Amino acid sequence: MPAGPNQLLGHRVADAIEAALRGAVTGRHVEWVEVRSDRVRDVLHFLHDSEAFDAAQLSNLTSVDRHTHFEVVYHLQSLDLNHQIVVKAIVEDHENPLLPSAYPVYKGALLQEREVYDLMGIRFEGHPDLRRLFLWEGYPAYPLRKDFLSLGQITGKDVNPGLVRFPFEDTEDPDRMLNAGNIVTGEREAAAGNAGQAQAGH
Amino acid sequence: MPARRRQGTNVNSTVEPYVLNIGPQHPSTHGVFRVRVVMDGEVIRDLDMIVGYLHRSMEKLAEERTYTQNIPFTDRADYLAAMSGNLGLALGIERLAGVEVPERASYLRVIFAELQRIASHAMANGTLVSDAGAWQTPLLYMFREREKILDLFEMTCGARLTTNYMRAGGVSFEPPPEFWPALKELVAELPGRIDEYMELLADNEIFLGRTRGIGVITPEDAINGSLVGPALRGSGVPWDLRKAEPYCVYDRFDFDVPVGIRGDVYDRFMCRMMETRESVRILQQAIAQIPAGPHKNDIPLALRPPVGEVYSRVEGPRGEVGFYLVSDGGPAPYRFHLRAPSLINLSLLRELARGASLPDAVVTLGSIDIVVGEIDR
Amino acid sequence: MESPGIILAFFALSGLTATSALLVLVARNLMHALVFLVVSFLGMAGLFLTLSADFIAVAQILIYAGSISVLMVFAVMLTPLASRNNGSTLYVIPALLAAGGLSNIIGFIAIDTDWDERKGEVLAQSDFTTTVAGIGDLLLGKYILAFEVASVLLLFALLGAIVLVQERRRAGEEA
Amino acid sequence: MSEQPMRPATPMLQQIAEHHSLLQRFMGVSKEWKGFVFLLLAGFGLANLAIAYVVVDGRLDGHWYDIRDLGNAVAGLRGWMQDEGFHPAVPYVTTALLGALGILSVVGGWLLIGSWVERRVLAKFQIRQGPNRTGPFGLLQPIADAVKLMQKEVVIPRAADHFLYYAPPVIIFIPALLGWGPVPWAERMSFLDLNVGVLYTIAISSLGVLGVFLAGWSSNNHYSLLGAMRTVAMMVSYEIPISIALLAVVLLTGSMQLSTIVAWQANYNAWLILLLPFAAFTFLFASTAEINRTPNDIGEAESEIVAGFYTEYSGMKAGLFMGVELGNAILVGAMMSTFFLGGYTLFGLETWIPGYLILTTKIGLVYFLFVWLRGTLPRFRLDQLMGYAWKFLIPLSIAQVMLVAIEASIFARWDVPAIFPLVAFALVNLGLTVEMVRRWARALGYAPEIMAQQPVMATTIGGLKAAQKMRGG
Repeated sequence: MPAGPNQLLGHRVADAIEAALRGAVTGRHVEWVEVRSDRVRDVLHFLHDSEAFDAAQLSNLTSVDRHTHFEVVYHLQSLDLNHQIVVKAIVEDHENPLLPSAYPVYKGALLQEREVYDLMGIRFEGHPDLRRLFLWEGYPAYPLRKDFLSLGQITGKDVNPGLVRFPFEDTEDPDRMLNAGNIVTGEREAAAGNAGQAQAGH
Repeated sequence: MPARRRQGTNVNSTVEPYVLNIGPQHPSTHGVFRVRVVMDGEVIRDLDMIVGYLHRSMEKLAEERTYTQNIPFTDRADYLAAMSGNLGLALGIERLAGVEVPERASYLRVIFAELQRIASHAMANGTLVSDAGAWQTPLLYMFREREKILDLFEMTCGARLTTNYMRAGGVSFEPPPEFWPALKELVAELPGRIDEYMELLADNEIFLGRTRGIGVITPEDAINGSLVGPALRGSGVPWDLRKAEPYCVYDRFDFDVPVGIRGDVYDRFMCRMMETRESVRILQQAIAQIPAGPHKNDIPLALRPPVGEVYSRVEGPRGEVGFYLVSDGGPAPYRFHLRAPSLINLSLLRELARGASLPDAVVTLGSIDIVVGEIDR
Repeated sequence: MESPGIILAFFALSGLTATSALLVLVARNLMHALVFLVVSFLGMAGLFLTLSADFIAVAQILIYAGSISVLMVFAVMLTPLASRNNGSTLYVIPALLAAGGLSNIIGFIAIDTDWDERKGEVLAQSDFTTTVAGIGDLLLGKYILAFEVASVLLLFALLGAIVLVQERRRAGEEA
Repeated sequence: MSEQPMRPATPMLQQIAEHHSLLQRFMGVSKEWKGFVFLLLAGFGLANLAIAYVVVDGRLDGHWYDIRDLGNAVAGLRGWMQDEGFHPAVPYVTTALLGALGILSVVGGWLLIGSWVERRVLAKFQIRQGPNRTGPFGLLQPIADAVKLMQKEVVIPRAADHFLYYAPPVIIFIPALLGWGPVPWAERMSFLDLNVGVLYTIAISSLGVLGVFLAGWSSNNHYSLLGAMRTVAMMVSYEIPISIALLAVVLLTGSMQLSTIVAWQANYNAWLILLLPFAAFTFLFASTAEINRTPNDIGEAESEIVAGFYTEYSGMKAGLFMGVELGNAILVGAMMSTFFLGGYTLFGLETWIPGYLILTTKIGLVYFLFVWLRGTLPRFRLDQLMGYAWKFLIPLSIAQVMLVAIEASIFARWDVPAIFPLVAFALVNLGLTVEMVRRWARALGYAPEIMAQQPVMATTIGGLKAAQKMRGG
């Protein structure tokens, strides 16, 4: 399996966390540790303060929408020991995702959590300044969620009908992968219709 | 303060804090970056950054494109260091899909990434000195080298800024024959140029006065605030991914990591300057060592990596450029996340700016070296 | 009598001075009042010029139009917004009293002065090329005591300003 | 791999490689043209010889056609009018109008040439081409710019104070023009040779504050207000060192009249910059602060407050502000030349060359210095500049005035050829200035060896522990 060169084994990290914080770990993997979302701050605290792991820096914080739940992924690293730890918090509540903020442990989470909130709609409890980062307050959706298709579908107005997801997965036209560029079906059909008319005219 | 306003505020207050809107169109915000600042005279009391003017929803768009189609997005994220972004994504795809890279391609990647680092640092330092008030002269001098580097890019891949050069499995083109003499000439003249800039700026009293002791970041704050790159090294933390987890063939080169002493603007500036020297050293070694061979391995156009995820990172000019790719086995990434050093380096901006004067804050922002394309993505 | 040009200049300048002084009183906006005040100062400088008092004229521009106006600008800046309009206040009564008293004094002096035109002629014939040298001689000769007292006063004013500012800062730090 | 001949990578590089200097291009022209240019030069030399003969002969002296000093022409005109029996006001008004016209055209010409010089020279400093498309060498660029600025829409902020918004571009122009009054262009060629010329200069320069402040205030914009406050604070602070520096000049020359100051320098063949180096430096530095030029252009620091006090002005209104800035730089050049560089004189050469040409050259040199500074130096911060004025320039200037007072009294009383005391003063002043500046700077905490500490090179990587180790060791 692909892993980072200096990445710690997930099992080792999971054992240590389980020893210190009973019940926090929900899943183990060779690369990452899955922890309960409500205890993620304790886990981060533990990893940050522990001598053996010394996770001094929050390298990356992002999130993945798994349709039924969210994963919030923390890439921690120790600069002195030169290793990387991946922690995943599983947020089960897909409707109203909420988990404690990492900001009290890592100041570097300030903007990354805002970004996750802005694009994925996951709220972080205890974040000092949780506002949208790129989009404006009042934007009606969270674009990185998998159920986000287009603004038209969300607002109910027919502004941009029918973005086709994965146009290169088109079974009727396998070559589309090479020269795809037109992902709006309406235009494509119109273009096809025009071409047909032009041919008919000739 | 509007002269026509009839209603006054608190009569007893001796100062009237006011809100100054810096950007999105401002000479020193380096793009469409906007800051709302609460000022008390010349001193900043509070700061709120407003970004998103260049938001293109890259991460969402990437979920609808193949892995190879996503490489151009990295050009447009950090448009001053397109090669580094290309490299990070290419390495990520290779690790995710298990693609092998020919040795020559790795050397070419190193050469272009280091050239890009020199170009980007030239831009960063030039704009920093411009922010400090030297009216564009150092910037234009540094553009001289940047132009030559961009000419090399243009020779090789046809584009100067949005290179789209690195691919999974290698690089897209073999450099043309005239590339190598031009590169050698540039590498030969770069140390002299860097000495010239050091002479012009490193001991300049005004520049020292403007940058020494300004925007100090302690190493603790720098690590905790997820700072990377020159911003981290300027604070005295000797951290460089090229040494920490050597990708490509960086473990074959001999180079040092410049580390600042005080963590102020001047240290960050000098770190960039000296990193340029180290890049020249790497380039010299790479040119000497580069083997013959193919420049790329053929890969399927619609690459379908196995289910899994990868976090690949490279040391870009602004620090750790990370790509978090999640594959569901399809031709497009299930999740594509770009860890943007420009954005995350701004985590400490508010703390740095509070209590600083406006000119100091401008110089501090310049020393952090942001690229708005990468912040907003 | 003087040449017609000087008389013309006198009327023009005194008209300018008096009008802008009046406008200072009338203008509702404090900044506008300030601008008129500066114009009035400049008119005064012009009046001094018509009297061949070039040093005084230049000093008027330098001190009043150049520096005092800046001082007032800063004063306006430090005034809270609410009291920044030049409205009518209760100060009008003491101000009227003071103005009346002052105009009485000036009128008294004007009436009491022996307006002998010959003196002017004598003054014009007397050989003085530059007023600055004469003023310098007088200041460092006959009126040395007054000059020294004035400079000591200014020094104390300077020190007093520094002390005031320092105390305020200390109070601010404690608060 | 490298067998192919090297070729420039891009058309731009090709163009640069094929670029030749003016001299190279001249060497390439045909023989006929070279001969023509040679004839022109020879004619110019012969004409000069003829003029020299006439000058040596003394035939010109004081006649109206003696164009070495345009004051002669005006005096001739006035004399003719008086002879013809016009009303006494007529020659007075006519000559005054002529002088005003002269100053206006000189300033206007300087504005056009100056803006071209600034852009072109700055471009050369910055390895660019500069304006090179409009006319030969881009010489018509200033005119094109002016036309463009006049055509542009003047946008007035709705919340601006309209009454005050219109005035500043005009107000600020008045002192910039009035300042030229006492400048002596030649011996008899001075529009307003006041006996309080030095004071007049200072007074007029202090008037510029008002326009700047009104512009900043009336625009109703925080950037404008910040710029105005900065400029006003700086002008008020830097007026003091300027006055003290000029006080040293007045003390030594014993006159406030600009023509007398120039005559004094011509008489002793001693430029005051040699005698009073610190005063000259103070004047130059404080002037850059007064007129908002690099390194002291904090009033319109574009990287901080966009354009300072004239951020909200557009079109020709903004153009007027820029013009005034340029005009002030040239005015400072004239003052600098007059006070410290011998004015219209050049060690006797003014007999041969018209004085106004000498002065123009000197102004050009000082202006070039300004452009040079702009192309080289970063900008100070406001508090640094204020501290520099109050902690550094003013105390040292006062010390220098005391020194000069002693020297002036020695000079007046010591009955030896002037060359001895002057050389002694020059040496003493130079030495004392250098020593004083060095020691005072040290006393104020200037420590270059600590300031320029450079980063260290790390061969291993690490985190906080490594950082602490490096910092400790």
